[in-house]
Amino acid sequence: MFDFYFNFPLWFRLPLQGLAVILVLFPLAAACSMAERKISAWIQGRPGPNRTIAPILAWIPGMGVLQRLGIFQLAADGGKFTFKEDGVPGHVNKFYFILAPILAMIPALTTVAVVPFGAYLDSAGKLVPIMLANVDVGLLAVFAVSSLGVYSVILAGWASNSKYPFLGSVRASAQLISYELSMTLSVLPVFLLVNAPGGHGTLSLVDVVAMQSGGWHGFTAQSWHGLWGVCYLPLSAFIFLVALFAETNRQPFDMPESEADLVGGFHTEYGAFKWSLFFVAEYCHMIVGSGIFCLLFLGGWNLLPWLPLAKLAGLLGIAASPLLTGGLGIVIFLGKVAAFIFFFMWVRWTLPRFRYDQVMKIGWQRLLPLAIANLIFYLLAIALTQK
Amino acid sequence: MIPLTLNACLVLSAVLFALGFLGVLLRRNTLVIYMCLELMLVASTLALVAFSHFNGTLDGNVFVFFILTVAAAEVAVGLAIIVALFRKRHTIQVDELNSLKN
Amino acid sequence: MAVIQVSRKPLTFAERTYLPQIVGGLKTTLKHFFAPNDTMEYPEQRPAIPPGYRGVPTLVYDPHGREKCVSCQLCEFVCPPKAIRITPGAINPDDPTAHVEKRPQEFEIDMLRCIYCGLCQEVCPEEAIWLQNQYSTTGLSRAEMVNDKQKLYELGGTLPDEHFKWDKKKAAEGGGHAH
Amino acid sequence: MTDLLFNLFAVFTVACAAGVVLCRNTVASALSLLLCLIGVAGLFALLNAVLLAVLLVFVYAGAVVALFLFIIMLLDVQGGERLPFKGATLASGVLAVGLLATGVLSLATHARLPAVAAASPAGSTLRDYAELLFTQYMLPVQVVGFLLLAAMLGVIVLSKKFAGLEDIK
Amino acid sequence: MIQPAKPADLVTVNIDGKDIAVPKGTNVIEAARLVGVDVPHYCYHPKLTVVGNCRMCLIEMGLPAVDPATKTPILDPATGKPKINWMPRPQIGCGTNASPGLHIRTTSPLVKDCREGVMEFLLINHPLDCPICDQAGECKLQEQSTGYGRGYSRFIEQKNVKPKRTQLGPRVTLDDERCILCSRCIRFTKEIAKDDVLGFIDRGSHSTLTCHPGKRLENNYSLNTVDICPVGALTSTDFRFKMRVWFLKQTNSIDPESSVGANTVVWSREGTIYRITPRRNDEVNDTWMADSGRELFKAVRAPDRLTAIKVHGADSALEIALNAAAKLCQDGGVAVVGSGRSTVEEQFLTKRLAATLQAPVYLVSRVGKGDGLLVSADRNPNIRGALVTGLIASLPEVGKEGAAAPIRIGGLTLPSGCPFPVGNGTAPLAELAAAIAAGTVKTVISLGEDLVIANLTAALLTKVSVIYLGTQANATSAAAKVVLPTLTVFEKSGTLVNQQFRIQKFAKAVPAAGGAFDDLMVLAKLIAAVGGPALPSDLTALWKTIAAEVPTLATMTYANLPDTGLLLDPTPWAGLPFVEGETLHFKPAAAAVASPT
Repeated sequence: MFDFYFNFPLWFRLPLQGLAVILVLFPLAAACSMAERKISAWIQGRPGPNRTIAPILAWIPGMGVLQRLGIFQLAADGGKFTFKEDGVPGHVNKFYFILAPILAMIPALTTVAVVPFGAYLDSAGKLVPIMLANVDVGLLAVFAVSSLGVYSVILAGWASNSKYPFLGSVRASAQLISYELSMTLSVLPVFLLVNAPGGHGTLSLVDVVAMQSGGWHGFTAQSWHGLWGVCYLPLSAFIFLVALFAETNRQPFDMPESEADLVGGFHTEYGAFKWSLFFVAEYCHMIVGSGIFCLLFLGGWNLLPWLPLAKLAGLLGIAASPLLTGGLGIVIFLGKVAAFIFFFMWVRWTLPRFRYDQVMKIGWQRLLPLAIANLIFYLLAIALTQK
Repeated sequence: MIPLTLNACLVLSAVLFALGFLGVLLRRNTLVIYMCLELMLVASTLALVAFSHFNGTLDGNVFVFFILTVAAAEVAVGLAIIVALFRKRHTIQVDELNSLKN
Repeated sequence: MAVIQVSRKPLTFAERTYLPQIVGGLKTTLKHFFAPNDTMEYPEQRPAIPPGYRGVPTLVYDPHGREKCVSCQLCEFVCPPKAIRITPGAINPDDPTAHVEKRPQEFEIDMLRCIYCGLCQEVCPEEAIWLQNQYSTTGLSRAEMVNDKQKLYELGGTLPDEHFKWDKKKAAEGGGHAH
Repeated sequence: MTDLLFNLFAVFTVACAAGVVLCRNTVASALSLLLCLIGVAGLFALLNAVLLAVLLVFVYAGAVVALFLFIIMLLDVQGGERLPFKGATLASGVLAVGLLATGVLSLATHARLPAVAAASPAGSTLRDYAELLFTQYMLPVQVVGFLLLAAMLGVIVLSKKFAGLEDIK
Repeated sequence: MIQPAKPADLVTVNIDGKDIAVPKGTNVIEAARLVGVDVPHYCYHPKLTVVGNCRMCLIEMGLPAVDPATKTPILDPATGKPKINWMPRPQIGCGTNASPGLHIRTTSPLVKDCREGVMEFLLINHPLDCPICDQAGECKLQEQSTGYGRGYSRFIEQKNVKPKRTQLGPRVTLDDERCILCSRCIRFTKEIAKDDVLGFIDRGSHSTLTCHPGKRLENNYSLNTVDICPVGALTSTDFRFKMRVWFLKQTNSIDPESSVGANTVVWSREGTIYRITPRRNDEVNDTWMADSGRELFKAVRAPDRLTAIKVHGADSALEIALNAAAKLCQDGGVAVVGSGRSTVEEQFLTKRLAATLQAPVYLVSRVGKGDGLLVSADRNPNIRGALVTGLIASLPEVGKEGAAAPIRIGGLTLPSGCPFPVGNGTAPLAELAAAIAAGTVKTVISLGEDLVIANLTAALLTKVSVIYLGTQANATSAAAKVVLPTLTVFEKSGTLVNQQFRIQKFAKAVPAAGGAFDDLMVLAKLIAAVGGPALPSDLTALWKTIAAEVPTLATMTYANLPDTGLLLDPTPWAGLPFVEGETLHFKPAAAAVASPT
């Protein structure tokens, strides 16, 4: 039913998809920022932003609830970021200074393209993933592109030409490179399982979800496929989780910012719109990272273990409608992502920041050996069981 | 408009290699020299990929794996050497690293 | 001095991974997440002012509407940051309170200087200056932050007070003790 | 379409490569290298080697150049070069490059390479790569693995100060 | 105070165990003061007769016991000291004079009980007025109830109510409730002011201070009753409710209204003077001063105060004005009108100015009727300073009394009924007038003197260029080409030489009014501008020059002058016809002519 779309010429589809990414991710990031404020407030026992409202809207009944939830704070923030005077300090390297936030947006927005965020059943009863670009290197592409994100931090810190941003960016570059290793290694067992002998050789995230989409077949080996990745790859999930926190510069790993000792870290000299780009990029990273984690370890768009989307659609009697099934899949997936983002924020307001040497120690001396051991364990396990 | 042919790819690869070579010869900053070395390596991978593509085999591509691996190892060691050098001599300019000259 | 060496209990493996502690922390924060807010939403909700609160110093009238201050200037003298400025003056003989003879012509308290120490209230022999429960003073200019006599009486109002020293004296003037 | 993209990427890559050589600022050189690599990745993709393109970006752009920048900032030596080149080295360099260019040009014009017009790759799935790597090229894989190990140890030896071994816990 | 006594007149008394030799006739309060013991008192005043009616100064006294048989002192066997026969009842300290061997106890339980009792009785009917009372802070009742009182009241009955706010005279307000009937004011008016207007009427708790029928307390010394009133019963109408005394800064000053040079204290707060009170100087004014001198501070903030430098009527800057003045002087024909109100330092600089310009110096005499007390006939406070510094060699000509307009003090409208001794005679500066008329004088420099009052008519002034240095606007400043505002006596420091040839110093009480400049600085710059030597304008530095040049003042510095002044040797001017008659501590020399009354 979406064939008409694929009949459009490529030059029309690509900008449309790009626009869709921007139009979806920006509000999502904004919503995340709102959620962050509210969640931090509630965890700290205060109400959080709850005053902002446009005077015109105040007339509409029921707006008060939204106001208390701080919805309009979003618009206020956005307006401020957009219209505030966007100064460039005199001592910076102007070209790279302006380039850095733009560079931050590129990987943040690009990675979404290869993340499947739902699936529907086509007329043949086959699950078709919903994603913007289906490349079979899947996850590798995400890693490759998101690894470019480090450049914005490095450039921002270097171009700011002042010591705190500089320190922040040096820390960031070392941290990002360090945790990339563990992250990649932790994911390998997932694909070892996907590509186990008899598999077809892929890095596609869709196939990872497909692996977790099995039904209940009694206490047989087949029932493994109904479980989620986190059940049989707990260590991988854990390492990936920790590395994800580090890669997205979230607490307790937000070395590049660490406002207590570095003022504002790499974006100390930034303000207004340029700063908001960094801000949005961080949330985009968070969203994409949460999505990847859900796909890899939390069953993607499957509601529960042993209850894949197709089965759920059948139970609900909507399997015939691709639109409804797709919508259901997207809702389930986004729900998981939202929950995971909540987890991000929950952790942020729970754990204190690590010291920088601790970050390095955890990355190289704990996480990396653990990831290697994990990998070897699964290598052996697969080699022995899949004879 | 130059069509995408093996020749074109090879010429492009050669140009990149030559540029990297030029950089190695001309620049005095060890870091930049290293970057130019990387450039030469990348140029060679381009030729390999082109060969592989136009030959219809994957062997060239597979070699790129090895080159990437070796390049990564080389960069790690090279940068470590540069850092060690800088700690000792407080410079990374090749023409200032001339203690063997006299 | 006996020094007792207490050896620290070695951490268990679980403790060294920190994971139980992290989970415990997450539990705590989640509990707070659902707990009701501790914050008071200020303009709508106001704190209960405890008795004896030292808010903005004010001048008060006695229950008969007489301004109690006789401008003895002790508060001006005692004020540590010199926030008080009084211009004394005589009361007009045809004024109903003429028997008090003296009252402030001007009475200014610079709230930018005031440190709310309460010494003025402490020293006042007429109990005319009170630090009441007004705690929020704002202004857009320095001049606005100087409370003049009118403002001070507005803030202070009337305090129920059974001291009628001056009125008793006035009553005695008509009594048998007058000479 | 492919030709157009090829040309675009080629020009872009060469320009960026020139930037690496010519930029006086070390950071600018490194960024040029980054862009150059992205251009090469694009060329790889055009040559049906998407996996290699992604790997190139992952390994080179994601780690190697970042490492370069990290070292540049660590040593804080950017902009230290007085002149990019010396006269003599310039002359010899141009001569060498000229010779190289002549060779390549003669290769391009005289070598009769088989005019295979975009032969379809034998298949570029991961499985094909894996089969080649772990059968035919098993020995090189092992060798490279040892090389990596050696490099890792070498880096540790080089960068760690061994004044007091007890420092390493 | 008590005159230095011959050693033979000294008697030894023992106060609280300490022996001290005091002149015979000294009462116990004064003797105790010499050993640093404070005997509280209300009615006693060292300059007034002793009446002993407050009973506050009760002490225990005793004399050594003498063996009637041998006429030798009986020794106490325990201590080996003479045995004292203490009187069983306490005595008043003010009325007990020192006699040989007198023993006094001021801290015994009996004395303390007595004081407490007296205080309690004094306070019974005293109103709780302290918050509004002007005496609060310098009130003896407050001080001594703190020091010797019982601290709380046992009196539950209603207090007496007496008239408040009675106007005894134009300047004194009486609050009868506060009066403790010490009678100091009555004795003062009778004994010092010789104007017996006050007295008590009624008896017991009805006793009230009042004026005798048909009389008012309106003599020129009425405010001294306020000063000596130990409580807040007598208050100054002018100072009433103006400011609490504890805020006021005290600065020693000199009353400039006449050549008596009464010592005063100027009370000011934050640059505003609130009142002037006398300062005790037993050689000059005892503890008194005239009412007329207490209002002079109002000139500082008077509406006619000059606050801007004017050159040809336009506002100008000091340097420009000095240059303009120098230009007016450069053609010669300059006359300097000095002033008997200037300080010694200013007169010294005036002399140097005249010397530089080779100009004759004239002085305006200012003569009124002396009251024989603290206002002398010569209303110039420093005419002798002009003689000492050599500004003038002989006294200015004295005009006929009443021929000129009254002296205006800073443009004040003084309260009606104030019997200021305003009869004045200023001599016409006849010589100067003639010179102006003849055209030989083209420029007149006036140092604060109104030439029109000095009988130079406005028509004459149009013929000359006037350079005026002064504090208040007048006809001369209006006619002047160059006006340089200067400081009043309260804004500067300096010295004056009074009729006894006593050089006395006064200090700056308040900062200079905006726009006015220090006289010394202006004069020094003017001297420099007209081509004279560079002279210091700083008082300490200037005194070095003065001491070097003026033989009478050699060895003196400003800082070294005692607060009570220093007598100069008057012999060089002994023959001059000074106009003053007798005042409190001054008797004119035989050669002096009587005042022109």
